[in-house]
Amino acid sequence: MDYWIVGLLMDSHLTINPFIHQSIHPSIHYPKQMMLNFKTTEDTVNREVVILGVGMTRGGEHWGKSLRQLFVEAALAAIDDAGVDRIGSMYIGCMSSGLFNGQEHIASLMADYLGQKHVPATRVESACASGGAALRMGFMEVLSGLNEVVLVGGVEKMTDVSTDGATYALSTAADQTYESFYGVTFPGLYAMIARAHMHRYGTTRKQLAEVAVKNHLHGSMNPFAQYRQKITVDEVIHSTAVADPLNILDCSPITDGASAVILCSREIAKKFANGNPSLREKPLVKITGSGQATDTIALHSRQDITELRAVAEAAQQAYKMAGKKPGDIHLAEVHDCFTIAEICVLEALGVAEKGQGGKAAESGYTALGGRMPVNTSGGLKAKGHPVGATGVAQAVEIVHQLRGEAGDRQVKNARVGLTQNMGGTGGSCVVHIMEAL
Amino acid sequence: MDYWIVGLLMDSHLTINPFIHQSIHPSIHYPKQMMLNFKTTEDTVNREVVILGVGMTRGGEHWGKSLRQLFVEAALAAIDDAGVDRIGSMYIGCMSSGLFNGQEHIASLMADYLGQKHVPATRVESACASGGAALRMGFMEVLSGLNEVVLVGGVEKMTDVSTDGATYALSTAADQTYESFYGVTFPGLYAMIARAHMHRYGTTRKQLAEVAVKNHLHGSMNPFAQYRQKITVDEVIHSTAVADPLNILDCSPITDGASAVILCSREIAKKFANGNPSLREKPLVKITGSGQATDTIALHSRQDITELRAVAEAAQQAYKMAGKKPGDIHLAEVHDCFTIAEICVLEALGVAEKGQGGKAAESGYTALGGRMPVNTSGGLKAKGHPVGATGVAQAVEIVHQLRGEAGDRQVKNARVGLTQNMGGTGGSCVVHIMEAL
Amino acid sequence: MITPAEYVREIPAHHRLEAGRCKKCRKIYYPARQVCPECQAREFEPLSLPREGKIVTFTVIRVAPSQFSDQAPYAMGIVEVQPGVRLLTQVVDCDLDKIEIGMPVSLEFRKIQEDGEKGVLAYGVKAVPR
Amino acid sequence: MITPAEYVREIPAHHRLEAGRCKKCRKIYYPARQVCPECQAREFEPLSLPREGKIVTFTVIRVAPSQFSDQAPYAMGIVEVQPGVRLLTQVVDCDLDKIEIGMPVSLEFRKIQEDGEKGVLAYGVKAVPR
Ligand SMILES: [Zn+2]
Ligand SMILES: [Zn+2]
Repeated sequence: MDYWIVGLLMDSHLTINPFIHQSIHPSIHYPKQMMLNFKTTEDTVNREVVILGVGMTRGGEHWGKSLRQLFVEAALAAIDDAGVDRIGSMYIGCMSSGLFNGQEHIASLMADYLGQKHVPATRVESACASGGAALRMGFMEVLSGLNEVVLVGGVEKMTDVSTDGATYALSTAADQTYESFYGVTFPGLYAMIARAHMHRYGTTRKQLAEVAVKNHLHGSMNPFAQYRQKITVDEVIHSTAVADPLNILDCSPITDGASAVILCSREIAKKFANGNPSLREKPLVKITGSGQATDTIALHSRQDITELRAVAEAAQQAYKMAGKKPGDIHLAEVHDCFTIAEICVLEALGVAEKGQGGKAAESGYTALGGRMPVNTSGGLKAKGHPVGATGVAQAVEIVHQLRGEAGDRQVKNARVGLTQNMGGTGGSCVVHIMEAL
Repeated sequence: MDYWIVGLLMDSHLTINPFIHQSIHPSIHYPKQMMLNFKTTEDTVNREVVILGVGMTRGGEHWGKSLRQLFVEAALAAIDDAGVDRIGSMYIGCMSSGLFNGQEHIASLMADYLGQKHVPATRVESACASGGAALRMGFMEVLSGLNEVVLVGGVEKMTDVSTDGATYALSTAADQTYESFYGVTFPGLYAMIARAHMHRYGTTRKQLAEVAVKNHLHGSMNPFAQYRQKITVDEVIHSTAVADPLNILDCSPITDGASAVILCSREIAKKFANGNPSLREKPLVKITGSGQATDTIALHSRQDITELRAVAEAAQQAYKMAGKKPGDIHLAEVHDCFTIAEICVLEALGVAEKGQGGKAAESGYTALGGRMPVNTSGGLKAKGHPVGATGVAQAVEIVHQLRGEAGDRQVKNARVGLTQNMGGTGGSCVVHIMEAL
Repeated sequence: MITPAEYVREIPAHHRLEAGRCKKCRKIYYPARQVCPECQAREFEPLSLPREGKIVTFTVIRVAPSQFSDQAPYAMGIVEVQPGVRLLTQVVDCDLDKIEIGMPVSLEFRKIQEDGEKGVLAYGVKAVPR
Repeated sequence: MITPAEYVREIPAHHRLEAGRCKKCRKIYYPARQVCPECQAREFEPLSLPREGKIVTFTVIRVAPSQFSDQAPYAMGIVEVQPGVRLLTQVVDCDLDKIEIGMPVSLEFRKIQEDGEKGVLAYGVKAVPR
């Protein structure tokens, strides 16, 4: 607790976060081979990857729209925003169109319905980190030089099945044989993380609630958010119990939605931006860091239940590639599938000291106007959590912010943003760092 | 029919296939942007990607082994074959662990159970082309420089559900709303391709059967094949009708299985090979071409029911990258999910003239000892078709052949191999060309 | 086995054969689309497909999915209702051995399947040889 | 909702708490594994876990999956049976308000769930506070 300093007291994005030195704590050892293999972009390729356009549907219960319609709507918005007329390849993040919609092979389906005849397309799945993983594939493809204009989308249509059907589909992100089999739900798994965190670090019920309150406040300013009403700590604490200590207002909703971004090399981007007046006046947004890691799929297999090692690993890779430290980040979109998740993620990202993440929302540190606004979009909690689309939607928000297009929720002087997307209880994680050029 | 010349008459792998000039027929127009974006490896990066090790389980009904056990078994075999002790990242091709096993998020599950703590891992899905798509991701990652040693695996455990459950899971590779809804099965869709091909080109029932007979003959020499018994044309023609004109012996089986390869840059490969006596004496196998494309998901949306445009597109990309023509290929593993599929694929690859693919197996052209042996492994038909693993298993066979490790089914002087893996009725396709260095 | 929600959304296409014609290149798509794969235009005008066509290719399904097993064996065909405009459907009310490529058919409104678990009856068209 | 085949394969682990100890680094894994994530060794010796442990963390599930809904609300906990060796299970036969982190429990053989559709009864262990 001694290490926590309210971030609001700091006056500039450029001051170094004083927590940094302890923030990536020494117990994290990176596998030797990974470090050996890992090289920064500069070492290996001279291509720079830019996000040229973004688009998304509003999160919600889109009864009238099919899986393919949702995806195409978001993809067309991104294509229009970028001003490209053709794409070279596609990646689609989607967790379980098989269980939600009885439809696999959506790479073919979506390329077809997007009218992109014969374009290479690949679906990527990593549970709720599917969108982030797809983004990394697109980043990698532009780096590799195989294609120069790549569309990365994410989609999930979750309301075509009953709540029980959706609960089942989501449970397949956990170890089906050693977790779900015994009757646990995802709220239940995160509730156990919350209980352990409260017990060990003194995190309070109110601190959990503050995360939801903050994200709903942010969401109230986002026209793409599923929920735009503000909520209070009292409402969260007295909302329906789901899995103690988590209530319904600690949980992200079941959402239909899609999102998309257009990636290309910086050289190509310059050409497009020159021909597109609306882009010419805005900064280009470059992906400067990408990291990905895994952890045990079963929560109980981890040495420390409260520690998200995959998040810490992925973040470390992304920081290293971008040449940034946690204190250099101006704003972040993180995976607040449950209120406790945002708390543990901030710790794993090195934004908060281990055990001190509970104070971030409570102190205003992560609110709009705070030292480091987190989830200005409303996060998964208020913007909605169409699981496979979430990782891409995070990038959409960061691009809007870095371009200065975020309206009422604009973070001033935002030039460096981070996205953090995870699957299951943190069994997989993808982190990206984006900068305005 | 005039164009067909029995391949056996040609005496050398190095003579140019006389069909080439007409084989990629002029009606295929590649989208402008794709051609614009597409660059050969040489243009863009100087990394060369090598398959350092391979491994697979035998295809079959592995009642006693779980999804994770099957995958780990194949992955360990590949790791041992390559002689690496650690991997930098993983890709896993899997079509529908959600519907077959109630388990998504297998990237986390498999990295965990393979003992590769925190390694980045991504699952890739493109129906029955999932394995090929995963292979392309691994290829791309090595090209991009993000990681230098990448494991690409594929897995499917299909016998944990009833045959009806498996039929349903497989049907999700078709357009669920406009194909499966009306009662069609995958054998039914391919049967309609077969009927159209027979009607237009005079392809015979016997020619279809010859594909299965050849592949069972090849499979009889492969210790990893699910079926090792030889079959006759008569047996195929009189086997149980599934969807006219296709019988049960025209269809690949339901299979549990996994396969894996280790990819790395050529520089790294040399270091490993020097330290590994068994590798030092064998040629390194390099991926010299990679292509991927899509087509309409619904068969009835295609202008020509008998033409696999995604296969032709993907092949064209791979040929261009490798600087090869169809006649330069010494052997191929192609997607014979049904006998008619191999026929149409050979036409799309430019190995046979359009409409003449039916003669390939019948004439011995594609048999072991023929001009261009196809599916020496036994193909999907005899080796088995664990859908998500198939694309990777194809690479395993080509590597064994190019290294001269294929035993009784060894193709003499094989130095250039091709793999072709497709999803659905050809809604997605991935082609790779591999060469012995 | 499509979800009831997906079935309801697609009723105009399944029941009334509603399609879309690209306003730019005039190509007709069934079902209607948001983007034209030929010309990338995004404006379409609705139209209903004719209910007569001919068989492009066909099969007889002898091993059927469970919800269709009481109908097996049954024929399925790709039916062309206008040049280049096709759909997939069952071919019924005829001798399965007499179906031929090129055969003219009418598309009639019929029950397609029952979802046993949820009790939903789903309808669409089936082809009847003329 | 695991398949009956998966249930049968994993009976030694679920019923008898069979685990594996890495022959090289001695770390114990539940369930048994093929590779040790700590030392990459591939040889393990089987052992059965002790049936007593303590609660590491817990929750009370109030919104349950359908096949567990008749049991809700019910408690679930992560139970440590040896330093670093843990499993997830229900915590039963106690006042839900009295469960605490660190509480000693016994692991008893119980019915876990019924698969209504296939009629399979599945068994495993549940934790009972001592
Ligand atoms: Zn048009
Ligand atoms: Zn060990």
